[in-house]
Amino acid sequence: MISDGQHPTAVAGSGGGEILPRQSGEGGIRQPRISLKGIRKNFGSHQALRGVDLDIYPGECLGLVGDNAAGKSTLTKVISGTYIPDDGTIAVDGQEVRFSGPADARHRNIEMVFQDLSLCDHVDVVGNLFLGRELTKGPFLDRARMLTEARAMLDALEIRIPRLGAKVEKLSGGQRQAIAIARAASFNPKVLIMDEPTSALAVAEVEAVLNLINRVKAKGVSVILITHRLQDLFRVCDRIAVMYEGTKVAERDIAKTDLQDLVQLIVGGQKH
Amino acid sequence: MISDGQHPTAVAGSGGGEILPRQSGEGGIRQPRISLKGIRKNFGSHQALRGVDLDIYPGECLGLVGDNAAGKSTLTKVISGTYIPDDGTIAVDGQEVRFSGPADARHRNIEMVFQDLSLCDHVDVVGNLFLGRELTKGPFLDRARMLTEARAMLDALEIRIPRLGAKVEKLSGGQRQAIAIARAASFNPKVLIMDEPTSALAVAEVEAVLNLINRVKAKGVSVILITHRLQDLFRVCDRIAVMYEGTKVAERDIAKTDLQDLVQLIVGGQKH
Amino acid sequence: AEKTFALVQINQQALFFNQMNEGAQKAADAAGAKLVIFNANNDPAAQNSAIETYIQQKVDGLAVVAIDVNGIMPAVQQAAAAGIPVVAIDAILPEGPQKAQIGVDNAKAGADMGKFFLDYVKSNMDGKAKYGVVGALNSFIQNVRQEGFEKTVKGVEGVTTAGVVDGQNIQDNALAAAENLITGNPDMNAVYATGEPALMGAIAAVESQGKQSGVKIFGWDLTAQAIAGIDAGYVTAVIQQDPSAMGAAAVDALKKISDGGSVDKTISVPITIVTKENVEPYRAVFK
Amino acid sequence: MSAYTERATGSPVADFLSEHAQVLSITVFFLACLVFFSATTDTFLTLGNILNVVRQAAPILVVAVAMTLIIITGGIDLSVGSQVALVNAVAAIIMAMGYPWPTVVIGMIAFGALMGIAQGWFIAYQGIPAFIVTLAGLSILRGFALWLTQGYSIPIKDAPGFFWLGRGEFLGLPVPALIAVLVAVIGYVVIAYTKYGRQVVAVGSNLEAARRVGMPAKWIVASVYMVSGIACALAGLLIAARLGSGSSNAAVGFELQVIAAVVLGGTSLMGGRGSILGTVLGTLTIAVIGNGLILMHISPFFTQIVTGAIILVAIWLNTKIFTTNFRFGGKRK
Amino acid sequence: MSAYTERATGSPVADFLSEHAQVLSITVFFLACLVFFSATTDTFLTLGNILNVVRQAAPILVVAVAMTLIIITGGIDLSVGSQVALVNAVAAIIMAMGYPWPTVVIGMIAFGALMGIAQGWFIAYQGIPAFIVTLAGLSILRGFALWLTQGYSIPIKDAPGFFWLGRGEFLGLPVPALIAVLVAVIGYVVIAYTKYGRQVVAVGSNLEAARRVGMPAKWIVASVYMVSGIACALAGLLIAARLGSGSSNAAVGFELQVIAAVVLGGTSLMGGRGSILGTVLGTLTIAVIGNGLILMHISPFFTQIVTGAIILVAIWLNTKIFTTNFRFGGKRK
Ligand SMILES: Nc1ncnc2c1ncn2[C@@H]1O[C@H](COP(=O)(O)OP(=O)(O)OP(=O)(O)O)[C@@H](O)[C@H]1O
Ligand SMILES: Nc1ncnc2c1ncn2[C@@H]1O[C@H](COP(=O)(O)OP(=O)(O)OP(=O)(O)O)[C@@H](O)[C@H]1O
Ligand SMILES: [Mg+2]
Ligand SMILES: [Mg+2]
Repeated sequence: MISDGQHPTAVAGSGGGEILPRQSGEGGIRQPRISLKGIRKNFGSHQALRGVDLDIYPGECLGLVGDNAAGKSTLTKVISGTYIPDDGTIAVDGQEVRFSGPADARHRNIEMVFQDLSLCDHVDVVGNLFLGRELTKGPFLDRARMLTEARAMLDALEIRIPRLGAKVEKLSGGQRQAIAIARAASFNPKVLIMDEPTSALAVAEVEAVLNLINRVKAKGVSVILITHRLQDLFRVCDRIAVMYEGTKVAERDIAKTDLQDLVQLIVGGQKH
Repeated sequence: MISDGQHPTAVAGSGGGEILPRQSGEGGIRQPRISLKGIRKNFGSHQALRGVDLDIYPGECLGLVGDNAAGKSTLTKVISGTYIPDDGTIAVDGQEVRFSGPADARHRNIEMVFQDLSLCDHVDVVGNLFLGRELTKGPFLDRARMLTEARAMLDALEIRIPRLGAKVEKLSGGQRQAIAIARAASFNPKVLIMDEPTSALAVAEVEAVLNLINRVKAKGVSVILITHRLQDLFRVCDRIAVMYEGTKVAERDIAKTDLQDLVQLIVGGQKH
Repeated sequence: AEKTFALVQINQQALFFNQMNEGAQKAADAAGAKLVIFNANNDPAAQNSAIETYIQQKVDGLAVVAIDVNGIMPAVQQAAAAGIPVVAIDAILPEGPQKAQIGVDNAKAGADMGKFFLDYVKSNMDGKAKYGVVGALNSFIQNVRQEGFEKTVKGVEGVTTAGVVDGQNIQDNALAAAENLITGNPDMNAVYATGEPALMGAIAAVESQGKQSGVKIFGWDLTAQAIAGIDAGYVTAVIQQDPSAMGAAAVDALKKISDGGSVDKTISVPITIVTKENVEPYRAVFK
Repeated sequence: MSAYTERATGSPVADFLSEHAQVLSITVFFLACLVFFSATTDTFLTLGNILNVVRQAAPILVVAVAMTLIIITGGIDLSVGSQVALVNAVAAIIMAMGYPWPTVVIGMIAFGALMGIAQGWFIAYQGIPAFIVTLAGLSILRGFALWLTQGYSIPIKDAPGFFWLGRGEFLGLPVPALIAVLVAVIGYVVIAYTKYGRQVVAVGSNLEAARRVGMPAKWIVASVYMVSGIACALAGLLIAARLGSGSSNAAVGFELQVIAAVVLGGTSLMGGRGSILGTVLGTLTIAVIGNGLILMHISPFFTQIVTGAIILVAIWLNTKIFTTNFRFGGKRK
Repeated sequence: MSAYTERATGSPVADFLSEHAQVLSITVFFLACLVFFSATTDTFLTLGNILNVVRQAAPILVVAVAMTLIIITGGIDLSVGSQVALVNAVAAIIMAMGYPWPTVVIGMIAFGALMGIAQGWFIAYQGIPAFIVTLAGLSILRGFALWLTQGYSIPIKDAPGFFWLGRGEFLGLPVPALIAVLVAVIGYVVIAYTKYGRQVVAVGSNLEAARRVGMPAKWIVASVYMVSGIACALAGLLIAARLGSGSSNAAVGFELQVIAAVVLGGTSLMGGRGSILGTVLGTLTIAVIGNGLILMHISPFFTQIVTGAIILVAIWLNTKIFTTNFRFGGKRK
């Protein structure tokens, strides 16, 4: 859909998009797209993350679950460069990196849907979709092209927003969330992190997001999905990591687990 | 739990609380707790609500579902006095009322969990729980009592927040939502409106909220639950109203519907 | 030991005060004394605070240019009680323990300018004049100057007024006010400006409106622009005080008193009405 | 069971009105002022007077456009008056040293940019509130101007080209007004149509979101102060050219005038929302009121009272008219 | 598989430090100023001088406490200087008419409340930005003061009881300082321990949320301006009693001093966060710097530069020290 722009082709739509290399099967040496080692993050005296190791491979969807305040959002913000970890290393495609900010991560095609959405309330829908990636014609914004492409991006998520010129502060919770998802998914991410992307969405829109995840996975994108709707995990995820109080307590292949098991793992620590 | 305060006893806890009159069964004349007729609300040129009629009876839980931007939040904000409708009438216990603001509705024990939570980021957890209902000792805040009672309120929702003196801006999404729920549920509401209360909650906490709803229903509280997790509806609701583009398009008794039917009703209009 | 005198000043935005500071500094250097200067930035309470501070520091003498002539008195009394001599410059203080009053009688000087104006109108403007005033209502001294002038010219046959505008003692505000005064009164042919910022504003306004031939300016306090205006002819007369002499006189008086001597209760520093005829010697001061 | 019907598409006029309520309100008020002063005084509507007003408003307008950018980012610049005074003084001093005026103009603009970026660095990269930094700037820069001039006002001589900037006319219009209009047009285009403008709005609306999408958020914040420094330099030069002198006494209280003009034009001090058109109208309104009151021969003791009261009452009436919900045909029960 | 372990409970010291970083930072800076001036001047640490400083700071402190409330609600009051001047002038005029001073004091405080609530009404009930309303107030009220006094200063005579308010001592301490301390203590208690204080914070943090939980949000917003009016009346009376005269020139530039003191004390202009303790320290810091520079005989041309630079550099160093993440034992790789 989003084609011949200053930015790579979008993946939200049905067509287009380069095909990223997929994982080379069980037998070969799988190189993780992202590899975290011993990530720690404190806020004041509060240990949000207490040393987390995590690998995400190309073309897979990793479900990240855990109790409230377990540190899921914090961990994914570390991956997207929003927080700088106090300790630990991040490697992208085997190469160790130090993000100095979200711009670094975005340059490496790591995109994230934030739990708080991170929209600019005073900017219109189109502007928010293209935030930080404005299409320009010379020094000027290319409003016409952004408008048509925005329409396409939203259609792919089956969200209806009548006036794309409306400020996003006026929109309903679900519409806002859809915009945040469309923004992250439409610019050829290599890693797509979604922090509770479907929490405010209605049934049809949730379906659309799950379909989107399966579609981008097929193109080799690594997806990290945080959600509290455990059933959804089984529709899209290949692997599930469970967090508890700032640590990763378990990892499961999707085939080797079920709802009951996951619930056990999530609340596990409470049974003492 | 919250006892002998300036405010009525809380219902979040297990014990206590006056028993409100329940609906008098199918045979008797059921007097709706809240009755809306022809509610309209425009924002600028946008018709958020286009004439909605709705009755809610004592001791029942009404599920309110619909597509994103259907007008669910707007409708419930009308009931809680946050928005003044452009047209239409609201009757509480058969008596027509005109709310001039949320304070009026709160005086009639109508409580709401807002989709955007409506917390004061710079106030601590205890302060947010008692916002607008501060316990006082003479002219001063009774911090000690608020602290103990806050702890009890949160325990009833099975949420763990280590430092109740922390500012809520520092908390995780789920923790914030739990605070908003505890605030609305703890002061003997007669009508409890919950706008997507479980969207950011983990499994155990969702269970706690559903249990809470069943518990307060049993005491005669009318509950309005907006949610996109349709399965949850079947665990707590007695009746379900479906909204579409600012109108109510259907109402179903829970016994006479199923998931498939609801999905059909919600997206119905799209099949054209 | 070396004596320390303090000069409590109104502000440093007008050249007048800065020249006074210079004069005082020179006199202090000559007398082998140390001079410290405080700038109150137009806040009367700040002047009192400064005096109180200097009392604590036990300076040997205080010179004040008061913003609020009544309000300064408690501080002056405190200083007197602490045995520190006080002299007042320019703004005239009410009866009190101050040792001397130095400066110009602004009311009288304003009236002198009024008389000069009337003579000028009679001899050069056919006895007909409509004048406007660019004032600074927030300055007590300038209000006195305005009143002295207006009292003199009021009711004189052929002289009418176009009113007062407030330049707030800031030259760009004075400029805008004066421009509006000029456009609002096309028949106005004279302007009286009560202080340096007002005069600067009036001169620039006349230039920008191209009214050099139609409007005569009378005012206070010379500047380079005022001299240029006198040369060009549209600035008719400017009262030039001798702020530097005032500052010097104050320091000399303080020196004398602190050495045990005494001074006159009023030390008057004369003014000059500078016109084309006598402007020459001032060119050197304002290059 | 109701049929599934879509909402009617709303009238675009109503949307337009409610979205631009603030600018419309100041427009109406500005026009009201024009009509009132035209009716009550003879001189107001003369060409000479109108040109006067726009010439006087020019320096404020130039700085107000930059201030609009700053306020959109949620910041504030209290040091504009001091920056103007310092540029004003330094320009006169350098010209007195004999440098040609075009060099001085270019040099001063660079100097303005430098002052601005210095303040911007503290604000954006060091995270000190803009209010504190620019309040310190207000004090420091005015102090430098005082020190450099030693309180003297420094005459500018023999620079007709330079004076033309402040007093000249071009096609019958005052040059400073033309410069101000040019600045305003550039400001409008930048905010509405360029990527930089979008970034400014985004930073003001949600700094963290702007950072998260990879915008150079700190740099953008710092840059608006640089823009303001440049605008102040321009305004300082205009004032110097108009007064024919440089003085540390220039532009005292300028910051409040400028901010008042911007806020009157509907720009929100909370950031994220602002309008250059509103700023232009706000500036002109204040200038027109000042001019009109003098033309009406209001006693100077009353001007402050009347100016304040007019602005307050006007804003008040306009909020009443424009910000209530628009309803066409509908009526409240 | 890892064991399920709970997070360690953090050190309360670290939490305390990071929560009160702003107040700590101004405390450290205040102490540094004290040490510096004690070391460089003989007079600074004398009892007389210290009492002087607190007496001089009293009016600013009184108004700064009220301003803290206003800024916590996310508002601002630019009219405080004008309110002080008007009360100052009116009080002198009425006393010159022969009314006894206690009547005048009570009357003026009522008058202050009235001015405040009038501005608060426009802000809270009419939804006009506080900046505009109080800027208009700045102009209108100063205009009234100017008009009433016609630019002259009005002496207050023969009111020893009244003068005692501004100059007297009680238990060896200056009365105005005692009044200011009392006001600050009340302010601290109100903010930290009363329901009203909680409402003020809530309104500033999230106005809509405060409204939704049924707080009288508009009234709370209006009331802080009333508090400010009362504080201004008190400050105006203190200044009148100290100077023994009323003048429309009183308290010029007061608003910026007061706001600077509040912001320096760590209160956020965005609302929701503020500290009376910080305000007290901010006010004293500014007063001490002013006093110390006089004692050090800094040339008046440099005072402005030095004051501004000290404040800026201090805030800057302190943000560096206190707002980075605290780490005990840990080190960054
Ligand atoms: N304050 C407002 N100003 C303008 N338009 C609004 C406002 N609030 C809501 N709307 C519009 O009203 C419509 C209904 O919004 P509402 O929030 O009620 O939807 P909803 O059913 O709660 O959706 P969701 O499931 O996404 O939360 C939307 O189109 C929205 O854009
Ligand atoms: N900016 C911050 N400052 C201080 N503490 C924070 C901050 N962000 C997060 N925390 C704390 O870190 C912990 C982890 O928060 P995080 O948001 O990562 O949880 P989460 O797993 O995403 O929970 P949820 O499911 O509720 O969204 C929480 O205890 C939270 O209070
Ligand atoms: Mg989270
Ligand atoms: Mg909603």
